[in-house]
Amino acid sequence: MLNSNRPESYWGGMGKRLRRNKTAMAGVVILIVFTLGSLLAPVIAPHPVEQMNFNSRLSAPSLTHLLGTDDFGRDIFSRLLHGGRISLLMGLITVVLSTLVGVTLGIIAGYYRRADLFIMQGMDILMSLPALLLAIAVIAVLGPGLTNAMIAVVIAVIPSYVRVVRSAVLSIREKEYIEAVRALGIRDWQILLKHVLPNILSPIIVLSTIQFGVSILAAAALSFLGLGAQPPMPEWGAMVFVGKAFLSQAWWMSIFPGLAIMLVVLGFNLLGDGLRDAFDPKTR
Amino acid sequence: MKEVLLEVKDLRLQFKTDKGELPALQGISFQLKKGETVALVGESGCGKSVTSLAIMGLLSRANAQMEGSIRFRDILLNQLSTGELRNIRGKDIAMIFQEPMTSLNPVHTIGRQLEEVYQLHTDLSKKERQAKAIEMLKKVGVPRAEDIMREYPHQLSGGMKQRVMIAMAMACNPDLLIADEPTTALDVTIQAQILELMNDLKENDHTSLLLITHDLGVVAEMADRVLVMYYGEIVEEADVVSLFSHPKHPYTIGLLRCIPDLDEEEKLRLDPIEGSVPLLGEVTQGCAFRFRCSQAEERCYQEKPPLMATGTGTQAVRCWLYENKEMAV
Amino acid sequence: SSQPTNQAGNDTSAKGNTLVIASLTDPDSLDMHKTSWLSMENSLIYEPLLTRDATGKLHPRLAEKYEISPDGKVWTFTLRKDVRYHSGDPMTAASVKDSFERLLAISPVKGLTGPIEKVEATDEHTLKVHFSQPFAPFVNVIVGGLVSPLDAKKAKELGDGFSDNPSATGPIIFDKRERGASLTYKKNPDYNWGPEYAANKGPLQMDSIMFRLMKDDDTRLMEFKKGTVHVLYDAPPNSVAELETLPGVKIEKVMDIGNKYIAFNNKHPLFSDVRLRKAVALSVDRDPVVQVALNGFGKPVYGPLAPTIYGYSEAIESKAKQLYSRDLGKAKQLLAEAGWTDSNGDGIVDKDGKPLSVEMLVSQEPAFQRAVQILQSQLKEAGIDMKISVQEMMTIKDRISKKSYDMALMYYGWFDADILYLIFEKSNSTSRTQYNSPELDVLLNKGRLEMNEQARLKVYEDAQEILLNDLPWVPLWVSETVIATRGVKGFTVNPYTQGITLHDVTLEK
Amino acid sequence: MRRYVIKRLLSLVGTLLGVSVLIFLMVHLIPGDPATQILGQFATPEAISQMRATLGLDQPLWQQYLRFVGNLFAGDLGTSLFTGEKVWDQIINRFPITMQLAILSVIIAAIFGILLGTIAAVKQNTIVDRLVVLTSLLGISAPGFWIALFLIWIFAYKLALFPISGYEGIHSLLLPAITLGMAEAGMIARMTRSSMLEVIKQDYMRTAEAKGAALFRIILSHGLPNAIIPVVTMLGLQFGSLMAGAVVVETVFSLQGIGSLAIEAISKRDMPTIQGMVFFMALIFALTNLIVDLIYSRIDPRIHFD
Amino acid sequence: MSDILLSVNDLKTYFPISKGLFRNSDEMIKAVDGVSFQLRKGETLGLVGESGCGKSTTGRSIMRLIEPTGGTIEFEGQNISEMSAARFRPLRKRMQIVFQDPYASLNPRMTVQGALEEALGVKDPQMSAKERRDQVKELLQMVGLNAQYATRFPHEFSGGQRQRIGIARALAVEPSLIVADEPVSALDVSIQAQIVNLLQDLQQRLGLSYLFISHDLGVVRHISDRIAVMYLGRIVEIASKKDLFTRPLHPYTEALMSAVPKANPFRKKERIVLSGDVPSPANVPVGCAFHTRCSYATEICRTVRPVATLASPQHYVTCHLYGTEGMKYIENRTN
Ligand SMILES: Nc1ncnc2c1ncn2[C@@H]1O[C@H](COP(=O)(O)OP(=O)(O)OP(=O)(O)O)[C@@H](O)[C@H]1O
Ligand SMILES: Nc1ncnc2c1ncn2[C@@H]1O[C@H](COP(=O)(O)OP(=O)(O)OP(=O)(O)O)[C@@H](O)[C@H]1O
Ligand SMILES: [Mg+2]
Ligand SMILES: [Mg+2]
Repeated sequence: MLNSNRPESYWGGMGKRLRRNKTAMAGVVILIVFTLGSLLAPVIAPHPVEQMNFNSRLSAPSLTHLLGTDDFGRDIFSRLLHGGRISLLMGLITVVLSTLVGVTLGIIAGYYRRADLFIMQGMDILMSLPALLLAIAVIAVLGPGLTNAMIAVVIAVIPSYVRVVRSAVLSIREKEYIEAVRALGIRDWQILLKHVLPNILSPIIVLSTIQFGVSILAAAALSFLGLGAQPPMPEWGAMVFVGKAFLSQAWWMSIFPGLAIMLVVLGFNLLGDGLRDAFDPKTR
Repeated sequence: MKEVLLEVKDLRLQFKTDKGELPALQGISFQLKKGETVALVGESGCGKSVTSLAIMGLLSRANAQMEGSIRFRDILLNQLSTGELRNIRGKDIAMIFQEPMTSLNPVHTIGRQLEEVYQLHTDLSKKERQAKAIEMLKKVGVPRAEDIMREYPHQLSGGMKQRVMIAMAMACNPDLLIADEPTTALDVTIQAQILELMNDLKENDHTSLLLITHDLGVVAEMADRVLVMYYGEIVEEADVVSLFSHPKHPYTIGLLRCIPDLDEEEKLRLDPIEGSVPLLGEVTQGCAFRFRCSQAEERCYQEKPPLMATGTGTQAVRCWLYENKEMAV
Repeated sequence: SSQPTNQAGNDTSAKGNTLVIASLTDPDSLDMHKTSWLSMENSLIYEPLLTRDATGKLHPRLAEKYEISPDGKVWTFTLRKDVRYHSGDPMTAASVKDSFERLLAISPVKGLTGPIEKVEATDEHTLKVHFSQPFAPFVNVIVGGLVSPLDAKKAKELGDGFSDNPSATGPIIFDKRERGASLTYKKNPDYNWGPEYAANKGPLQMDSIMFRLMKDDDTRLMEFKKGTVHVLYDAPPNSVAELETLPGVKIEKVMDIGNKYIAFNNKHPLFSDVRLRKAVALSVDRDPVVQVALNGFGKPVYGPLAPTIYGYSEAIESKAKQLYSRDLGKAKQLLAEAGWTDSNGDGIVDKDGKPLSVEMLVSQEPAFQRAVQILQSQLKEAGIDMKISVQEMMTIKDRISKKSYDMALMYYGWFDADILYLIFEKSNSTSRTQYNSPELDVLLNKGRLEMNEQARLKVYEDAQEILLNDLPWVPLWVSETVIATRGVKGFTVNPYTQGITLHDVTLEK
Repeated sequence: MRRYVIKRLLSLVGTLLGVSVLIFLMVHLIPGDPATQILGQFATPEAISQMRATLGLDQPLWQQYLRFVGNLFAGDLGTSLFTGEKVWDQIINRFPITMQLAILSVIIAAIFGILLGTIAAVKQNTIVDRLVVLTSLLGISAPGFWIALFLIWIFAYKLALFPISGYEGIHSLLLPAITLGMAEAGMIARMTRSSMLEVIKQDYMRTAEAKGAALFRIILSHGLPNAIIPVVTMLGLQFGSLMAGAVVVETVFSLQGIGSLAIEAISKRDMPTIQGMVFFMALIFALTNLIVDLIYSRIDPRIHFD
Repeated sequence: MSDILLSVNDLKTYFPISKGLFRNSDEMIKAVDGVSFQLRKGETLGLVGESGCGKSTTGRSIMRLIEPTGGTIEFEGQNISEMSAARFRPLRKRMQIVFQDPYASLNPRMTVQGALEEALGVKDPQMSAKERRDQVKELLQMVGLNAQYATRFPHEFSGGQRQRIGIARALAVEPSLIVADEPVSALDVSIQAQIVNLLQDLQQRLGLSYLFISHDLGVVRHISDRIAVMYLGRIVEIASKKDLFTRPLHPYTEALMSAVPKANPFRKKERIVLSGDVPSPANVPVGCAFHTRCSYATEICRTVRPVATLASPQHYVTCHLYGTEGMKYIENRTN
């Protein structure tokens, strides 16, 4: 009976469920559009990003300037496309970094009792400071700038990774199959690598997708406070910040970058939600 | 002849799922008389719980399609509105579940949960409800009933919780009690206590009992009549004595054989039923047991046997082996 | 018609007789001996001994007249006799002396007052200030308000509490303060010692003045448009066009008393070469910076001193303009002389295979950020790759003091040409440009000692010549503060003192 | 219970010590010398070194730290370098606004979030559910500063319903609270929804149904109290971090809460203020969490502290 | 003596109480509190008792999956209770464990092949890839599974099949002792019988010893040579199967056996229904742990903890009734 129709593999089934999930697919579409847009920015941007044109300052959206121009007469659409590279890359780097650090710490904390106390105390300390303030303090030390903003965001989000991973590890650790391989005499690091890590992958992936959005938002907020991207970088948060001064004369300067941030973050959240549903064994 | 309290006729049930329509019940028919205890036995997944939920109207209408009729006294349960059904649930038909640990709401006191039944089905004042609840707790043998009223489920042991569940079910003196594996989660010594209690209550209140279990031991102790289920169908129906003395269906026989018994002579090997239960939807024709049946013939692969009466009393069996000897019901 | 609807819960304001000013700074202290930063918010209760009018002419104020001894070491002030502190005590030479001594004892900026040896009250209304050396800039120190007398007796009584309850001689009296939100003064009813050039020398023509702290440009702009404030001090330049269209709004501009400039690190391997500094200067086109970054609210400057500063010379300015107006050809030539040419055709000059890439430190000030982006594109045209690094002002100062910077967009503000001493003289040079010239130091020291006005101005012309030659910095522009007012008449700011003359201000009903 | 609180307070001391070290090091790593900041643009080097000595900045780091911690535990957060005010007074002056803002936005978030989340769960997989999910995601995804700008633009400027900036009584906190509450409401709604979906599957819900209770009653009386338990933690966390100041929103709305005080202090290098502030925030955060945990035991009788 | 494979002496395993959110506490759960028994080669010792009485903890402590608090464990002649982890590792694979929950005991992300090869790698790290594949096939056949199933993931199997895979994994390292912790409790009766048969077959073929943990007296009786009855962390009675079932001595054993419903409607006999619940192992009654539910309890039971007494050859019981005082009582009862 079992050989008659072979049940789908774990990942295959997940992919299928994900594809059936309409909201997740909406997220994927948004993300693909934005990723393509920023990857192809040099090709499809109608104007050079940094080109100033003092004659067409603050012109409203039109056919030449789809989304209008800013106070230097730079084309906002082109800047948004290029800005996407910054936001997405920044999101990617922060997520990769915080995943690496957070997962390592989380696994250690979850698997080794003694390290747990130490690590969690450290996380408690980090957590007891509001994330944005922590980031601002880190930037105060390191100086404003994109790289430092990323470091600040990483430091601020690590605790949430550690907590998620740790609790996942704690629950996996109690599983009988871990005990079974311990009984075989497999070494700890091998257990962590071969048995624990693959089984906590789904919460990590879900968290990372959502953290992607969070990181982009946080970085934008830092840029908005003037602590992140430096001019003339077309970082979206920074663009909102600059555009804010022109709200009454040139609403397009802050509306569009804000919208871009919201859409990308929404895309990641939709995808994250979809992944969560797809991963959740209960919905299977 | 006693009055028929519950009559289920040709009950069919399909679940709509991602993997298509799953036929969980494929035409169940049985009767339950006043004061009688009928046991529904079978292995995991054969549709016991689903049957009980269908009777209570607790299946979600969104993904469960039901056909057939369920008659309680002279009411057709499956044609009632939710509002009408609510008046019957908990009052005329009550139910207890397998997991006493999770069947009580963890954030409300025992008292509150017990009183709620009276609040829903009677016009008693708060004081009266409280008094009734305490009385009920005492009846099911809960010590310190007054204190327990103020306690939360997590403060009670499993056996105590099951007693509370029983008290809740018996609160309005139902005519029918459905017990879905009421003792499976409990230790044997506690199981013995609960079975004892249910027997006492049944005797005193003349409640009919639909007992769902997979434990043939419990069946032997409690039931008047037994329905054996396999793959969403009743494969054998008999009074308890006939079933244990001359089981007919190969499945029933197999079940009885593979249980290691405390009292029997020492056996070197058990006699298992080979293979496992097919997945829902996998069997489209013929007898669902044929894969595991040592006596399966060509015909079993083609045609599904009907439930056939046998010579011995009310015993009926769904197997071609008995075709020539008896006639179909 | 445009009555401010002030809801801040001030009783007097409910009567509608309060001048409401949107302000940007929340003064750290109202005790001017304890602060390093005098702004309109904390200085209006103090009055100087001498002042300048709108044309820059010197006038007496709390001092009826003053005299300087021939050796230039003793300044004698004859004080007005009719002045009273807010506490009701009369202002006497003794009390002013006490105020001076308190300043010298505790003020963080006492270094600016010059080499004062002692202060003495020779009679009830005569005050003598003795210097160990002549100190010509002192008159502008006075005008700047740094040594304005405060009620020293009250200060002694209150100690630290003086900041919360200051007393001096001005036309307004401290009323109350909600830190971080607002600061309210009420009029001084006994006041009648207004300045010569004011029409009203008596008490103010309104009951109170309230400064509402609004740091965010958009919000204060909207508040002003909504009519909840009378005065929008330092209005965002790009909002002016819109504000001008509103009925009843008057826009006024006041020139600053200092420049915005590029400070080179003159000890930096690159910028120790004067050719590179000049190349940068010649790459800069100030007009678009002023037009775009400042929306036209500013004036390009080429020479060291802003027109509002005592010591400014038109000759120098026009010479500077001639020397350092944009000339890309000359800039590239200078670069080439220094060995920097674009050998790989990427538009950036290079030397030994290394492109000319420099970092510009700039604070978060929006106008600065706009300006540097324009500068960046201008320098790029000359083949210089300039990276922008936005830092907090504190960090910039720190990096400058540690000499770890290439260039920085900086500013200064002072009432006297002595500012050059404060910036370039060897005791101070590390705080801005790391530039030092013994020849210049001689002149700058001389400028402090020279009491003869003509001679002194000449000294500073010579000094400025040196700066034009060596070019340790690139002066860029002098800003104009934009003041938008509505529902109020006579609100003016004096460019030479940067002070507000409240006496003739009236609220429109 | 009391023992638990004491234990928690003890472990809180540990965390706070950690925070103090962290923040002390951080503050000292921030470039910029407070002495030059105090003395203004024309300070002489001697004046600066003198000022450093007065501030104790010339002492070894560990001595400065010990003094700092010593003062902390004596309840003295120090004095601002710039305003000369006690740091404690500054905080107390600013705190009421922050607290009102936090309370208001958490109330908004809780009301909308729980209501919408519950409705979505009950109507799972219907259009209502999808709408709620999408709206809450939008709430979470929109940058707070951006929402703030447009709320101001529309409600304060165009419609003139609220003051644009500054604090003029509790109504001026409504827009900022909505700004903050929007993202939170989104998170709460999602959490309530998933928690409620989980609860709906529970056996005791079936028990209630078997008793003959109506849907409304089942959801309200049996579902919500259980579903709300994880939501309370989240509310608590949000409240805790809001009590420590909502930096961006306070900036945009020019609110003088402790978040903007912290930013100012950082930009001025007002070390005692930074240290005191951050310490205070950590304390508030931890205390709110403790209180939330205690509230918890009220809602969830299974949780016991002894 | 050499036919003794495992000898457990006064084994104690305590857990710190974790109440609510707070961990540390001085109170302990005495999950296993002084358990002693021996297991011969090729023998099956059944361990029965109600939920929470410490059966699993005993099994796990023996394998040092949980570090025991006290007592000694001798396995294949070596005292393993105080061995260093490094020295214990080679011995560890000599004992293996099979779990109750067939769904939780296999890594869901690993194929059967992967799981078995991992175990084979432990046995012999030098083994070639081909050898491994062959051995995997062999193992699968040994537990009655189709060798084609090797590339499948656990979720593609039924409960009974998973249990077989779990057994195959345990067998891969060629152990001499298998601790079977309720290996059939989660299975349907028809499947249960299959697994019990499989275990018996394997024992015969490979000469394994089993510590068979179950709360199902029927199954235990069927498979065991000797049976130990546990109550609240202590063994109350231990005897050969026959002795125990024909002559249960401890009042608890007696009640336990009578409480099991018999699948036989003709033999409804009087049951001994114990009153009350099992006390919490965090709060074990002083004296005899069973005295709170025992109808024979006397003063001594409430104060003095009974020790194991030899009631007849190979039949130990831990009950005051069988001290010198109690023997008389038995006499009376058996008549
Ligand atoms: N809501 C549902 N959706 C889809 N399938 C269901 C649903 N509920 C039950 N089933 C399927 O219907 C079949 C019968 O289930 P049921 O719960 O009645 O079994 P059971 O006999 O009570 O088994 P057990 O002894 O395990 O309780 C099973 O195969 C089950 O997977
Ligand atoms: N890791 C642990 N931490 C704390 N207490 C534990 C732990 N493992 C087991 N216990 C406790 O020890 C006691 C004995 O548990 P154990 O699992 O050995 O019982 P068991 O006899 O196997 O029961 P079951 O039949 O339910 O499996 C129980 O009260 C249990 O709660
Ligand atoms: Mg069931
Ligand atoms: Mg167990």
